[in-house]
Amino acid sequence: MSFSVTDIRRDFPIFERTIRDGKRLVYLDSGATSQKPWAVINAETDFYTKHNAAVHRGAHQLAEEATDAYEGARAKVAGFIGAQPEEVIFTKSATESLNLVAYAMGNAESGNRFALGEGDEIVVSEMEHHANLVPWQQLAKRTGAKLSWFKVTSDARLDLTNIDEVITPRTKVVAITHQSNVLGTINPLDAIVKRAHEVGAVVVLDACQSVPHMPIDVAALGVDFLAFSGHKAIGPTGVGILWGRSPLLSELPPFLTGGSMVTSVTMTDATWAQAPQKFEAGVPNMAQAVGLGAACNYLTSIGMQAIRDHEIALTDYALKKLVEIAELNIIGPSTNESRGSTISFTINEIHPHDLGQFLDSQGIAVRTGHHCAWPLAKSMNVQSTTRASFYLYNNEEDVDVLVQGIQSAQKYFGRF
Amino acid sequence: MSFSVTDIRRDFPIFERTIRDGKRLVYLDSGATSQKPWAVINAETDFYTKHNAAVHRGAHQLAEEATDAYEGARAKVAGFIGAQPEEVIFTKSATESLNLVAYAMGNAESGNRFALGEGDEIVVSEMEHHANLVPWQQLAKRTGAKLSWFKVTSDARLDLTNIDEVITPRTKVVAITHQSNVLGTINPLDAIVKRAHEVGAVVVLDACQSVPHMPIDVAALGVDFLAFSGHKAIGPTGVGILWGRSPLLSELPPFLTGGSMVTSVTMTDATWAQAPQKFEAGVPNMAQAVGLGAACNYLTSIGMQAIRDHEIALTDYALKKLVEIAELNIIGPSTNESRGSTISFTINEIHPHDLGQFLDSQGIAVRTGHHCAWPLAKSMNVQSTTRASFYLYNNEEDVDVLVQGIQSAQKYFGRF
Amino acid sequence: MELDSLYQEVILDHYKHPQHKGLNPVFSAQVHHVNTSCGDEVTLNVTIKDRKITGISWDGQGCSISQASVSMLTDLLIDKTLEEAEVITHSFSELMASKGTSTGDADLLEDAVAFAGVSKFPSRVKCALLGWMAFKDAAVQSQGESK
Amino acid sequence: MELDSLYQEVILDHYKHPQHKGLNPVFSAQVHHVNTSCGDEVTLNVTIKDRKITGISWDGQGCSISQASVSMLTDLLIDKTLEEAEVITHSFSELMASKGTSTGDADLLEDAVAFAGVSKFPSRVKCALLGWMAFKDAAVQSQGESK
Ligand SMILES: Cc1ncc(COP(=O)(O)O)c(C=O)c1O
Ligand SMILES: Cc1ncc(COP(=O)(O)O)c(C=O)c1O
Repeated sequence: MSFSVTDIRRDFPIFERTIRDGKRLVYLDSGATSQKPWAVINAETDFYTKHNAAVHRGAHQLAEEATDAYEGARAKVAGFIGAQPEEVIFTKSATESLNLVAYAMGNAESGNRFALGEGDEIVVSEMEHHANLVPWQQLAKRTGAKLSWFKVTSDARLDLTNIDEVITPRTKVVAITHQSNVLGTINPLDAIVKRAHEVGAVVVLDACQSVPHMPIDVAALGVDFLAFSGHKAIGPTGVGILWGRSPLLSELPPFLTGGSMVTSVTMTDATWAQAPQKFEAGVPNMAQAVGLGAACNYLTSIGMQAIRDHEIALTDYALKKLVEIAELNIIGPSTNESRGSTISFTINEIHPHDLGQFLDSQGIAVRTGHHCAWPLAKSMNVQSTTRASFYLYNNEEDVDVLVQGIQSAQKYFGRF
Repeated sequence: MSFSVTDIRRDFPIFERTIRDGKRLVYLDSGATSQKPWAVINAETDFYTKHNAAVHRGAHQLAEEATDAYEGARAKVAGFIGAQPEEVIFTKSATESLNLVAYAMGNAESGNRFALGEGDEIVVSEMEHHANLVPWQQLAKRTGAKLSWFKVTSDARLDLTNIDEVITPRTKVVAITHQSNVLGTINPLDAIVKRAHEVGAVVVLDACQSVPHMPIDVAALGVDFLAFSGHKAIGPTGVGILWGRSPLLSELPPFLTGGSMVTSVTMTDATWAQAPQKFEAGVPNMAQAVGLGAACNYLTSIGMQAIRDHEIALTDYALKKLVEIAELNIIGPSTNESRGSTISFTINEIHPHDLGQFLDSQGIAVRTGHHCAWPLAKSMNVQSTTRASFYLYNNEEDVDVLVQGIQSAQKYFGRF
Repeated sequence: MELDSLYQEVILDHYKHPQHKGLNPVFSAQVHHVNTSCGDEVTLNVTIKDRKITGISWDGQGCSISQASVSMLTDLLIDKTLEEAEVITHSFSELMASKGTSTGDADLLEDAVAFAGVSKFPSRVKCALLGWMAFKDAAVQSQGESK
Repeated sequence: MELDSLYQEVILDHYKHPQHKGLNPVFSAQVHHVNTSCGDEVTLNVTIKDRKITGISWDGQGCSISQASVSMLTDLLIDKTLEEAEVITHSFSELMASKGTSTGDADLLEDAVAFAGVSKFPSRVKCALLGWMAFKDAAVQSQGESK
């Protein structure tokens, strides 16, 4: 097979190090952040050592090269998600991307399609990461709009049975996650997009956990805005993406203001440049954008469908092995339908934090806690879970080590 | 002398490349962005290849190491500007830092000391970079507050003669630049801070052009908030700093909301963590923070006073040489008193853009245009200037090459 | 295994057999603290009379370290004066900040010296301190009220 | 020197001796365009009668490339029909996008083929196009009005 985890791992230098007393690193925390291949690290280094200058500004060769590198990265990211370059905005993170839309809507004056006030509604879901929940709560507070939400069913799916009551003619925006960072659930978008557009609302997709793991074509999804973070997609830290449809980006007011996003400025007033510049105030995160471009190229060279297939197979294997463990409860879909490779679980009698600590002593990196989705934890009736999340550099051996680790932990903590 | 530009240049790999047809790179655009030493580039690489994980979250060794690296960087930056670590907030840029304060003030509810409304006033100056002007214009529009400003005198200084009329008992915030990115003027802060505090206003300092070039001690300055960008201080792109006094950070509402900045979240409400976490939503720009920490260490190892002294000497030399050129007008103080090493000028008959292009053909990188300070250009009665800005890696030879370049340009464009 | 220095037998024992767990409805101060990074929580009901801690009861959810630590805290602080409690609390905080360099003052901390190993795991120090921070808060509150 | 391909004699000549500079107060459309990255600006007063460009006058401030380009534009477009102007404008835009691979259509562009060298300097293409973008705008505006 052309998909070789052994080969891929060689591209990721962190796997050369060991954990604790010489244990092999079994990294199962890509849901929090992914590891980086040399291609990405070197792209940043190359920018700093050869082409570093402020983009869009200088009349000199370095500035030209920096601009080419930066705009070239924008084109790569656009190609990666099936978008046009001018629809792709570089932010610092998905968190900023989502806040950007929420604050910019808050800046819209009446008459603008994004303007919100009392009587308007904002829709989210119970399975949102705080980054796609709190900004909308705050927007609701600032504007007087009402926040409503989809519930999560007991089998860890979005409850869409009451979709017509949740998304109403007063709904202006539906902000929803593509894949839950806790449950692994992949949400069906068609019905949501259809209903939202029917009532004239825009759909903002939190694609943090989907863009890194499966082929994404924004045109096919039908959503209006999409946000993701570079660092979860083998890209650098400090860079995120907001994609938006061109006509919407034209109408949306700006968020951060400052240099390079204006057409003219007087002491009391300013006018705005076209998107994407309108949303990129100041000297941008150039090296990180370039690194993200390299990440997109790397992922494309492996193949996003191949990565998705690999993760499906790995999830199959992992679910099968995990459900065999006594006292282990999967928090999320226990079948492999419409789900990503993020698997959360609890173990009776062992608190996730203690389990995580034990696994760490075996070289296994998992995440424990509420995973920045507190309302979801409450609705699933758990205080905390252990989460293993897989990526292109994980294989069945990693699953085996995890399973053994859990079993050893059960022995370790069961000793009294 | 211990200050050796030759030695310093060896630490900055970009000086190994050449420009156009093999010309030596004479980089005089550090006012836009600075070059990076290996120490900074390697710090980022080291983070990615050895310690990369999401900070503050995981129960595993990589997460612990990443947290140590990130919080260690915060402590380094704090030490660099004489602050406490918990007063130092990592942002993506000075532009974000300044927007953070402006938006957060806009979020303050009545009763909060930062709350603004009609009757309140915001003070800026005519020499602000758009990043420290447009966010305040927008805040004024959103809240109904009035924007007023200090004018610039014909000798390129802040006109403080009417300080008591500009800063009034209704003033809530004074946002001012420490050093003009166009004129080079260093503004006297004592009178402004005194008057602002007298009327109960806070002072926000745009220190983009000062922190990289001189010793800064926030306690001694007396201001309340201070913003700067890493990339102008030999640090990575994609990282900036907001410093604020602890009690003020406690009272200031948050700006970006999302993960890691909350203490609890329900579907409709959230409560906030303490600063600095309150202002750092999401997985932060970890590698860039670490790189900025390395930059602070590098600058400290050279010595900020030594850098300042070096730049003063270089500015002396450059001013003397430049004023000898026929038809050249310095836009900014023509003496070396209270000024940094940024020198803007115009040349009769040669448009800055053409001059910049010619200098580029000689390997000299300068910046031309309005330098994101359009109102200042208008008040100085110029449409555009050429700006040479110096840093620790420049020397008198660079000045000589610039002067020769200008003279050659005069011949080149004077040939008809 | 270094893990054993973290999960001392006495700690796991308190975790499985927590002392004074179950909230007493009578108290002079009630506090609820949450470790926001992991969600661990503890509620303390503290009764203080004439600067003496006559009772602490608690409820909570969380990892073995956070829960065992509250349990031991109750054993240590009940029947102490506020002054004595402050000395013990201070000593425990110092132990937690020691990064594995201290073994703790067994006279003051008794069984709680078992937490010495936690100080080597920076991400767990917060767990061990959860109950102690809550207690500090409760002490301040009940003093405020008695004035 | 590659710079010479940018600063052709005819360009600098137009810069120093601009054609049709000075705004004619009579016009069918007036537009003001600014190159926001450098501040260069141009105002065009365009008069169109029966789809024929009978007059263009202008004023502006900026670099030699932007100003010479407007000057040549007036020479090329005055007395042309809107259809002819569109062909010329399109040809000029293509030349600017050619990254140094085209020498330009001398029959259509006449002296303006001197801008071929500009296409090698991506940051200057905007300068050369400033007046042409303004003209496009003016043409659209005056058509709108004549309807
Ligand atoms: C004085 C001043 N303020 C603010 C900024 C904005 O900094 P950044 O673009 O890094 O956010 C700059 C530089 O562009 C500047 O020179
Ligand atoms: C589903 C989801 N949304 C949003 C975020 C926030 O992303 P970031 O912290 O990179 O801004 C994350 C990750 O933390 C996530 O998993």
